Amino acid sequence: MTERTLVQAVNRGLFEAMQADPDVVLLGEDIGVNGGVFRATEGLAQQFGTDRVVDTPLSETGIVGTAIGMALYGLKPVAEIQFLDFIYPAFDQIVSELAKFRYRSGGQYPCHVVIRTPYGGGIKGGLYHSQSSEAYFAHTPGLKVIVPSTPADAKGLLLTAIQDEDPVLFLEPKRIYRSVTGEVPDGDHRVPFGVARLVREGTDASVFAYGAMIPPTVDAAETLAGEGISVEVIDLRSLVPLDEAAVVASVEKTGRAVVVHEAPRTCGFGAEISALLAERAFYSLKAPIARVTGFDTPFPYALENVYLPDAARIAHAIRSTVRSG
Amino acid sequence: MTERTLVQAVNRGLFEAMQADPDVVLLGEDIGVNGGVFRATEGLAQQFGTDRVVDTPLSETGIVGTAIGMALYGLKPVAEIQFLDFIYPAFDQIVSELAKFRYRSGGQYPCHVVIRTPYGGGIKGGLYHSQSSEAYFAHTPGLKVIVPSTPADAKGLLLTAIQDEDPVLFLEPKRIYRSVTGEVPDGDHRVPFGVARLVREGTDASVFAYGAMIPPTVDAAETLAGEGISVEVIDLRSLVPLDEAAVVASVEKTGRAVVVHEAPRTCGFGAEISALLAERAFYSLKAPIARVTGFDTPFPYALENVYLPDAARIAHAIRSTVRSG
Amino acid sequence: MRATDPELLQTSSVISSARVRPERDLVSTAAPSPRTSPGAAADPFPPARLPEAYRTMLLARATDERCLSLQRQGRIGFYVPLSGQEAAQVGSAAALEPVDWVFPAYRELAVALVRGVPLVAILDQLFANSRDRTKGRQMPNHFGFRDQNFVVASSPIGTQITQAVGAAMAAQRRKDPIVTLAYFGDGATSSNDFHAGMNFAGVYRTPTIFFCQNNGWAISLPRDRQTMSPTLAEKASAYGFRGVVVDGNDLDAVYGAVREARARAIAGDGPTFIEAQVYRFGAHSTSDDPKRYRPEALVEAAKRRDPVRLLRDRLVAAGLLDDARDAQWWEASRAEVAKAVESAEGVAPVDPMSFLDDVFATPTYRLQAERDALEQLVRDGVVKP
Amino acid sequence: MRATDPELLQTSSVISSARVRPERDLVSTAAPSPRTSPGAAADPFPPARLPEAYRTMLLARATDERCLSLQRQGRIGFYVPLSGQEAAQVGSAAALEPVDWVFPAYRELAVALVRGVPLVAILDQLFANSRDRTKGRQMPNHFGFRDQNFVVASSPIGTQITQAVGAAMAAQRRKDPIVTLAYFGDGATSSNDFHAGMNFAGVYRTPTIFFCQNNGWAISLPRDRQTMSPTLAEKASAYGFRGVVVDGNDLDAVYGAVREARARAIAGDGPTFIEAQVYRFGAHSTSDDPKRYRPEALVEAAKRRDPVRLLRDRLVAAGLLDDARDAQWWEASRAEVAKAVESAEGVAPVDPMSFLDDVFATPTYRLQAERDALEQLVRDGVVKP
Ligand SMILES: Cc1ncc(C[n+]2csc(CCOP(=O)(O)OP(=O)(O)O)c2C)c(N)n1
Ligand SMILES: Cc1ncc(C[n+]2csc(CCOP(=O)(O)OP(=O)(O)O)c2C)c(N)n1
Ligand SMILES: [Mg+2]
Ligand SMILES: [Mg+2]
Repeated sequence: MTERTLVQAVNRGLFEAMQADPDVVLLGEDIGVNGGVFRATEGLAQQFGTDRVVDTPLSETGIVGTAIGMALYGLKPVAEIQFLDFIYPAFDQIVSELAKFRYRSGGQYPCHVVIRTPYGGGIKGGLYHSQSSEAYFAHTPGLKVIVPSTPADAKGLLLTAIQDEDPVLFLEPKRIYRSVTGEVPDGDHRVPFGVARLVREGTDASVFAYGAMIPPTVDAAETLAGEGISVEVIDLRSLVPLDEAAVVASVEKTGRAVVVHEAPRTCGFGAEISALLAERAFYSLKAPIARVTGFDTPFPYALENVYLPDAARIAHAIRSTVRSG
Repeated sequence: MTERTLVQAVNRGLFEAMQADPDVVLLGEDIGVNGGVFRATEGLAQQFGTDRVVDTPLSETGIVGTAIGMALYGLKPVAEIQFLDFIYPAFDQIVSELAKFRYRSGGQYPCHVVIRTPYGGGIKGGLYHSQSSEAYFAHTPGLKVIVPSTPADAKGLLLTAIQDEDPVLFLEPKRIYRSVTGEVPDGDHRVPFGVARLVREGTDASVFAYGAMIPPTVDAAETLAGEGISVEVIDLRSLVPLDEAAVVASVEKTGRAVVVHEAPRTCGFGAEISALLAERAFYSLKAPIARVTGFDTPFPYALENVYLPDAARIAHAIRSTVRSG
Repeated sequence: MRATDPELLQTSSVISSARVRPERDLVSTAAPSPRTSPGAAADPFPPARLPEAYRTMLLARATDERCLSLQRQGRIGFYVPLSGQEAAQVGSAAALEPVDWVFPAYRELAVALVRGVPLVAILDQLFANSRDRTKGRQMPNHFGFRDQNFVVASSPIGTQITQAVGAAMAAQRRKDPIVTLAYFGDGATSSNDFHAGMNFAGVYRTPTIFFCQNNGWAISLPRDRQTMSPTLAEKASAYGFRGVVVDGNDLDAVYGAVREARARAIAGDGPTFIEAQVYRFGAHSTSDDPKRYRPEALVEAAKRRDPVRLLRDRLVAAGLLDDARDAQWWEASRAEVAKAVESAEGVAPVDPMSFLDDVFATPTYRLQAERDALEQLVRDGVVKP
Repeated sequence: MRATDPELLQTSSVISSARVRPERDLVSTAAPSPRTSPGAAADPFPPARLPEAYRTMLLARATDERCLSLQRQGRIGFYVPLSGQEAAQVGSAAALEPVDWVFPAYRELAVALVRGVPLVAILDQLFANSRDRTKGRQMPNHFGFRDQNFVVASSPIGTQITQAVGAAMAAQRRKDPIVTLAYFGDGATSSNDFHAGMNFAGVYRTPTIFFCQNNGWAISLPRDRQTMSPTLAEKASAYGFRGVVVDGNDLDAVYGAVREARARAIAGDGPTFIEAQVYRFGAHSTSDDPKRYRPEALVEAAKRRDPVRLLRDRLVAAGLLDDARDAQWWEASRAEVAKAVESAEGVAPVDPMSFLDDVFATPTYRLQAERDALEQLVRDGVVKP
């Protein structure tokens, strides 16, 4: 075990994966000598050479398109998109190609690419360095969507992603890249997909969150503990595949649900959790399902602190849910 | 009033809009001499000239990017994307630019582009001529998302779209382009956004659908009427802005809700309707909210009839909903 | 080597609007900048393989004929003919080795034949039957044959181009002496992936061949309204590597250009862009009606240089073919097609649950639940597959 | 006209990997194909406006100096310096007319000044205060000033390029005798929108000027790893129109090239691509540390042709400037910046609810509900703006 920040855990995961398997190659903008704009690939070009840590021209279309070609040929490419906000030029390759290769070839051409990308607000990045568009990808059959919130999960889920057989979008909550530290198991530590993390047990309400929303959710739960409200916090961490059993079981126990994410509310991933519960935990629900989310506006620069859910808003929503019904 | 098919109503709407306003220009692939691959622009190049009905090179990036520039300058461009499946090369321009221009400029640069595109399955189009990805756009703040299901609405909503001040994604259900005919008001007939269409009143369950899912939903309601189940059918037709009041009011009346769409289930627009009801109509709900949707797979060619919701599946879901709870 | 008769491709007079008339003649033989391939002299199509090439071209054309009528009869859902592009496809594919990887678009039926794909496997895909390698998932003509390194095609234009470059980067890393070849059309040169793929290939000097069949049209848009560059080949110079124009009806020219490009790529000299000038004789696809936008006279003119007839005349001139034998080969081709059709049409349809397979290596919980629910609906008689 | 000292841009020896070494020298003065601009002789920067140009350059540089320190002090959140690109910006912007439309990227502060944007309006944006024309919505440097036809910038690279072409198509339709000019960097030439925008401009012969400030770097990627075309300007030939290379430190060359391009565009002769070769003296932005990837010696070498110093020397040689006056002008620039900073910093922050405005012309039901809910949270003391 070694104490690391979340971004250091990503770096360590990449290092170990590359050391273990010569087929693992990285590509992206500024990931080589510069070590990535968030330093997630720091030292890797020096260690493994610039033909395994490939600085690309400024084209996300090219990054994902060539990564797909590499994967078809048998490599295990890990592509970095500098910010999730800049993934859209690659959207066609991701949605039309990456997600559908195995399917449309009748299983002949699996296409295993990992796309790593920092996402989310809280770093004063404004419209184009703050987005949380996980729902687009969760709505795309054929993609797995993973969001770690701890250093141990960052490494463990990344190693699982790199050894998976399918395409994985790996969303790194940049806001907590450095603010969250924790013990990270050394060696081939893998965290399975499709298993939610129980952050905190509780009996009065279930809160589902992920990524950078975990710390404020935990803060809210602590505040409420002081008020005599017992909150269960579940870190979804694997949006696709989703641990539906854990989500449903928690609400069967608590009877109340709150979903938290940074993304805009309409058609966000929270809607899917609500819909799942309205289908499968309906008779356990004692109160309306609350969503604490970003607003249905682009992501603002000056007012990001008003835009983003925080512990107070989350606590308030839980409180209202527990009091109603 | 004139009897028209849905695609003829679109054509007529374009014709009238162009005749009324010289700032209306069309651009897209094969829309000129060829009249569009579905003939939606038939005759317009001949009528208004090829500099108002502009055949473009094969680049959706270019189509939407230049349409934005035209709109900023003051024209009212109506861009055609040949199939919704081919909109992804333009996704960056739509999500990063079109949806955010008014916002990021502090209101200085409204950006009014209409993007028309045929969508949905049922024409043996396989993975790339069948998709229903409305949820991506509904999740994008700054875009309006409109889906007509009748000829009158096709014209009326299109004229509203062309005179709107904001970007509109106008999704045309190609499966019923020709199979649905109806009376279309002549002249400047406009149907407002944000108002759902009550297709059929009922008291036992509310079904929310749109586009090409309306005919099988109505069929299902008719079948169930014979079984003594009274089904209210609501055509959402305006996904953004959504007629939340109508959705909530209907479920307050019936106590039961079923949502129908062709798109994959996970994070589809149905999830948003479920979530809205789980928030705002919770105490009226007598049974779980059912979703009748496409599957979480890419759109298959040979088996599209198994993939797509039909009257039997919809009726079955309504029946189960009414019987449970 | 001769480039295509300029008349064939100069369609601007037909439909371009006056405002945007180009300054100079397009796609002329006098295109200044692109180096032209060395042509027949350098590396001609192996004479011994010419009859085989001819027979492949006959088979492709017989398949076109038959499938157009199958589609009209509603026995297959869709078809993309390739008539007019046989020499470009056969010449280029014959210049590759089996270890090379082909990234096709939807029109490369003859390429699949040259790579050794049995005709019946092609028909299986067109009928989307349960023997189809791609399990009935895609529209007709979107073939994929892993055994022949023929990567599965998709509909979005151009996407295979960056993928071919990526596979070439992977081969570089593995030190495999192979090339990747991307097939695409004139319309695809406007795509995002063309730009990105060409640029990456230039930067990493990948062993990639960009093989553009400029058939004069992207559905209804003529080549000279697609882009204003005098030739497509000269676009390569924007990415720092070679572009060549070849007469796509000239088997030697096509073969020679691809052989040379392949040799350079294997030697580490990087990518080559090849523009093969051909003409689309038929409709874009069975969904298209070219009469709406293309005067028949243009097609008649183009057919004067029908690649199948050109090769036939050459074989006749070389004493390798006479009318009787030609008729016999035609007959044999049609019979082969008929046999393949019969076989493919007789195969059972795909299993009704099979559309739920292959989304992931292992189904997720949700997919399993969706399958269970569907099976229940089938048992309940709600869904009748 | 002289192109940039090749030494300045030949950075390949520093970080490129051996495998992908380019065949020839890149960005050399001997670039063969692109037509170079006629330079000073054709249409020199109006001599009478030279002092004003110099003062604008001083003001821009003083703003850079001050804002870098404001950012370090945490008084503004971010900043993108433009030092080294002053002549390219001032020269190009001065060649336009007020009716023309500018589509900037995030580095075009000096362009805004030339277009008549008051410095304080720029500072308002950097401080994202309640006087900011863009209402604090965007990161610093993403300016937009409708009154000056300076379209609001966004972060995604290249997107303004197709938009500039579309606006030019609209102007064509309206028969307005104006041009649109898109600013972008060397890195942006790899973007999808570069390809689409250039292609559409060629096809429709739009009155568009593509003004590429090749500053040698796209964050850490040197120009010669961005693309293998010897110059960026020759990419224009792939789209059938003119590309020219100019020394971006030479005010006359830049101005002359843009004037000529503008005249051609207005005359209906279509678009022009201009590559202005400059050098980025500072970091990419305040988030960047160039020491990680760029030897300081390269910067030192580049600074030998500092555009501000070059113009100063010229003014001195012409007897229009001496040391005392120069110092005085510097002083005045710094004072002007200080005044603008003071003013902008003193303005109230944006209203906490204002981020909910301008999503649509009229808020949707849902947005109104979200606003109501937020106001309630504020009243309840849950949200403390
Ligand atoms: C991204 C995208 N946009 C539009 C289409 C619709 N479409 C199918 S084929 C085609 C024309 C392709 O022309 P070209 O590249 O010249 O190939 P050809 O069909 O002539 O072989 C178009 C526009 C598509 N398949 N993909
Ligand atoms: C689509 C996209 N990808 C990545 C980025 C991150 N990024 C910001 S600036 C930049 C480099 C731009 O280089 P260039 O075009 O040369 O402009 P310069 O900054 O040198 O003026 C990159 C990669 C972005 N803004 N947009
Ligand atoms: Mg073509
Ligand atoms: Mg640059």
